[in-house]
Amino acid sequence: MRVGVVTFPGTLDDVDAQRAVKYADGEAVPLWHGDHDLKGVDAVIVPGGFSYGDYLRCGAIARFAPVMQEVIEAANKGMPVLGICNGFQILAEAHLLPGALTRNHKLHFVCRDQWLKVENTNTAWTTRYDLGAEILVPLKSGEGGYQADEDTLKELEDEQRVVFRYVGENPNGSRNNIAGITNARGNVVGLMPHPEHAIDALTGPTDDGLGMFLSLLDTVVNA
Amino acid sequence: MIDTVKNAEATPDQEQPYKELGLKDDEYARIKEILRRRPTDAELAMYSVMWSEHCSYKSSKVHLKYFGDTTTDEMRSKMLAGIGENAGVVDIGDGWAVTFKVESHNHPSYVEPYQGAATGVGGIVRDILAMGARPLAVMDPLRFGRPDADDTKRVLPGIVAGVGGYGNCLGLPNIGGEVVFDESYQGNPLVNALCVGAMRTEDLHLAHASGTGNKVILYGARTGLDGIGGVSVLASETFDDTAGKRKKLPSVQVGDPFTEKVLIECSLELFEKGVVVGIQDLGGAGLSCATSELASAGDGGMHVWLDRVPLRATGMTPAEILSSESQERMCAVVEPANVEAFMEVCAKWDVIATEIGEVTEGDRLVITYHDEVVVDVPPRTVAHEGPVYNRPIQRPADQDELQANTPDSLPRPDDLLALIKTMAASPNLASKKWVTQQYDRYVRGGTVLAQPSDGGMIRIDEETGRGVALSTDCNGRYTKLDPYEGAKLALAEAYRNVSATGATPIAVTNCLNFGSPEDPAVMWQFEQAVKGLADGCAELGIPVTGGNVSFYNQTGSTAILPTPVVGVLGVIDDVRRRIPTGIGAEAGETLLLLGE
Amino acid sequence: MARVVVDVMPKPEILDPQGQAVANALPRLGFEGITAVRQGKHFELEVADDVDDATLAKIAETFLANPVIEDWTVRRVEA
Amino acid sequence: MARVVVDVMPKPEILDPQGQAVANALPRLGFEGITAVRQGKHFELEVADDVDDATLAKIAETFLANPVIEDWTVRRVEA
Ligand SMILES: Nc1ncnc2c1ncn2[C@@H]1O[C@H](COP(=O)(O)OP(=O)(O)O)[C@@H](O)[C@H]1O
Repeated sequence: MRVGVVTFPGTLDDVDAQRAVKYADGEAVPLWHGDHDLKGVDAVIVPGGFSYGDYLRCGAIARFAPVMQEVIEAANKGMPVLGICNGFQILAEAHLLPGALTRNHKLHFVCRDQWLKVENTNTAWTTRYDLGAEILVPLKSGEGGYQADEDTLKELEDEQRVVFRYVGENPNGSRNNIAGITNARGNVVGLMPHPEHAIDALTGPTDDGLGMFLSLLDTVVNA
Repeated sequence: MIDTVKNAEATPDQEQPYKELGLKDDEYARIKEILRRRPTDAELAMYSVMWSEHCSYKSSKVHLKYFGDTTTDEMRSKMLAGIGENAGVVDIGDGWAVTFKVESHNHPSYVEPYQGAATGVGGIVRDILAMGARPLAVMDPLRFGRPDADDTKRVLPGIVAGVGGYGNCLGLPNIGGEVVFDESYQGNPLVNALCVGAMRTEDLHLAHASGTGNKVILYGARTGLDGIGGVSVLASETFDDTAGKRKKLPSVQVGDPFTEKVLIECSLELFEKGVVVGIQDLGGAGLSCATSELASAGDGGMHVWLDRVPLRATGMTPAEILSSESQERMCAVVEPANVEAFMEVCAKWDVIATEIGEVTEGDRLVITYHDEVVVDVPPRTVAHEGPVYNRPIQRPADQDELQANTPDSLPRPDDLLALIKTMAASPNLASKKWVTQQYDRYVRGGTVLAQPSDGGMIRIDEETGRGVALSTDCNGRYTKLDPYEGAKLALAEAYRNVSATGATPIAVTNCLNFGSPEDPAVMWQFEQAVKGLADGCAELGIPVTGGNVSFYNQTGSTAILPTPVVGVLGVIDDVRRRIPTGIGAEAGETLLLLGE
Repeated sequence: MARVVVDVMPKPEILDPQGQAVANALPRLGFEGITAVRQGKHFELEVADDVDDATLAKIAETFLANPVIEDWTVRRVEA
Repeated sequence: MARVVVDVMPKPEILDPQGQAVANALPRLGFEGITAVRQGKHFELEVADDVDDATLAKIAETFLANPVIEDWTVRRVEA
């Protein structure tokens, strides 16, 4: 399994995403923002950070990067794509996922260990989880409030496209406690919390996040 | 008109605003003696910032010497670089070297809390980077006035957001720090920032400019008007001509963490490619500091073409360009054959890089501006041979009275439970989650311990699990009662905190925050604290590898509590054997109290 | 050269925590009579004369604002 | 009720990383001819009629803007 991990100037969690891929016995392939091809990878992770500084709006500049044009094209053809935190923001800006991420309702950056409920185990990234399972992973973001209009929210709920939901107090004002969503096809997933920081109880709260990368392994092997 | 060396020679009696720039009469006289003429505007700007307390350590130098005097060869055995370099470096085994240092950004954070704190983090990170290391984590010892005071309400949220905003965006986990409230910090909060980084021992880079013909390259952000006079309070009249009527120059720098993140990655790639001879970060005193320190530490002279410096503002004078504190800039010395490779790496990262100078024969630092010489000085006199003061020292008259007033006179509580509740709820003991929750402690995936642990711990080597632990501590109230013992206590506390994680303490850094050195009582506190810290280190057998002094922390004539923040670094062979804080998870475990 | 101002505001139906924080703070600071506050972004662009209104609208629509959550206006302030 | 607009901009001599990021991105997105961009904040306030200009100026100066690094303007847009 070869998994591309995109690095924009300002990306921070690329090393962590690469490590997570290795923990799942995959090969991490670095992709640079200026690249015009995906080097034959089986899947792509758009990791967290502050791409290009995120000064305008999170992900607003990154979505125009050359490598993103390739990612968008591949995603539309069904390649598994995972956006974590800033990566989720970028996928939303790129319209691969609906809605937008806005400033946390309490206006502070929030770093904490967050319980999530797994609500869809049919995506390319979540088959290893039990439906309804609760997992504990870090959340660390200043603009993680998920917003979408009523129609979009209804569509997401009706089609079970909410993949993860916050358990307990809503950390950032997300509509319907949404932490992560998928596209209609189930190959593209975006979430604000960081599964790649929960792959080893030594450096994370748990290893609950590893399931996402192992799920991908299944998806790629079965493809 | 630009004040050139020629012009200075022709107009020896021209009045100069040296006092407004913070220089004393005799200091100005000494500059004239060194140069055998009056300084140009640009030279004056350079000397005044470099001879400021902040850059020259003129009041503290004679005391800091004691750290060196008390460090034995055995204590020094693991030290690869110590006092005198950008940051201390210690050998932690397996071919790894670790560098760490604390810096203060107290005054800027009072003026503009967010940006002051943010650029404080930015500055210390560049110090670590300049040693050739990858910055790996930050810590932030903070002090505020009373929690309910208006000024605390103004500065605290901004400072915390600034530390977080910059560090989070740089991708450096925050693995610890302090939040302490005391009335004495009202109007003068303390913002100390620590950064720790690691490198392979063979990659250590010291800042110097050697090798005639080598190029001096400035890279990173453009130079603007921000931060001019941050160090020495450049009076605005100086560079204000009535026609131009420039607004009062702000002494506030604005941080751009994205640019710094790119600068880090770019610099690390430059080190890896082996295209750098020497490197220096630009912090307080900007180019004045970088050029004079590089030249002073090298074995030749240096020529700088100031008009080549990429600017962000129009019409900047040479003096302004030299003293600008624009952030996110570095200066490298590069062999001519490597310049092309250097530029390629910078282009990859979209970092502006400009050849602004060259290492020359001889021993002068010559700076030209459009072919006119505006600076011609012996660099050592700017960077390393500034004034040294032996300031008067006087034990405060009320010290005995203060010490006589012991807790014995306090009433004994009879309701212990109520007392515990009161204590748990007091701001200094209550949870600091409100602060730490705004800091990313996970980024880079190497954080093994962070809040609420006694010490932070990061993994350095993913294969072997080798790592380091850090803690910073200081109790200003103890230190006020007895500065010598107080500093020792700070050291002992940090040492214990590091030991409690399972690591073995090996090195010490510090940030000595005090009031005005012109107050003999403050100087006494300072002298005592340095002695206490140094003697404590000798007893424990671990060296002070570097530090920082911040004087003039006071509101009116009232000094802050003497606050010698001590940082201890420990090493652990395998972070999997760390010891987390907290009592065990299972019932029936035994609780032991160690010590007297 | 022309100066162009682009204002980007959160859509009325979207939660605006920043504006709300300002509105809540004002009475505490002793300022009465401000019943609502919304906070957005203000851009000032220096634009070459040959950049037409359609291009400016496109910049605002595709880049400066995110139409999912934001509205925008463009105006030229100097000739 | 009146609508009041307060624009807050970084002072010209202060680094504006946000504006710079936008300015750098525009050519990459194929938009030429934008030579400079500065980014600030835009506030829209609903204000009772008895709030005078001096009060509005004070709100802008002491609260909405940080005069150490920012300039501000206030204007009433509707009666
Ligand atoms: N309190 C201190 N204890 C030990 N060394 C110190 C102390 N303060 C400063 N130093 C050392 O003095 C040297 C000069 O500091 P420098 O790095 O030039 O200061 P700055 O970074 O503040 O400009 C450094 O090596 C620093 O480690």
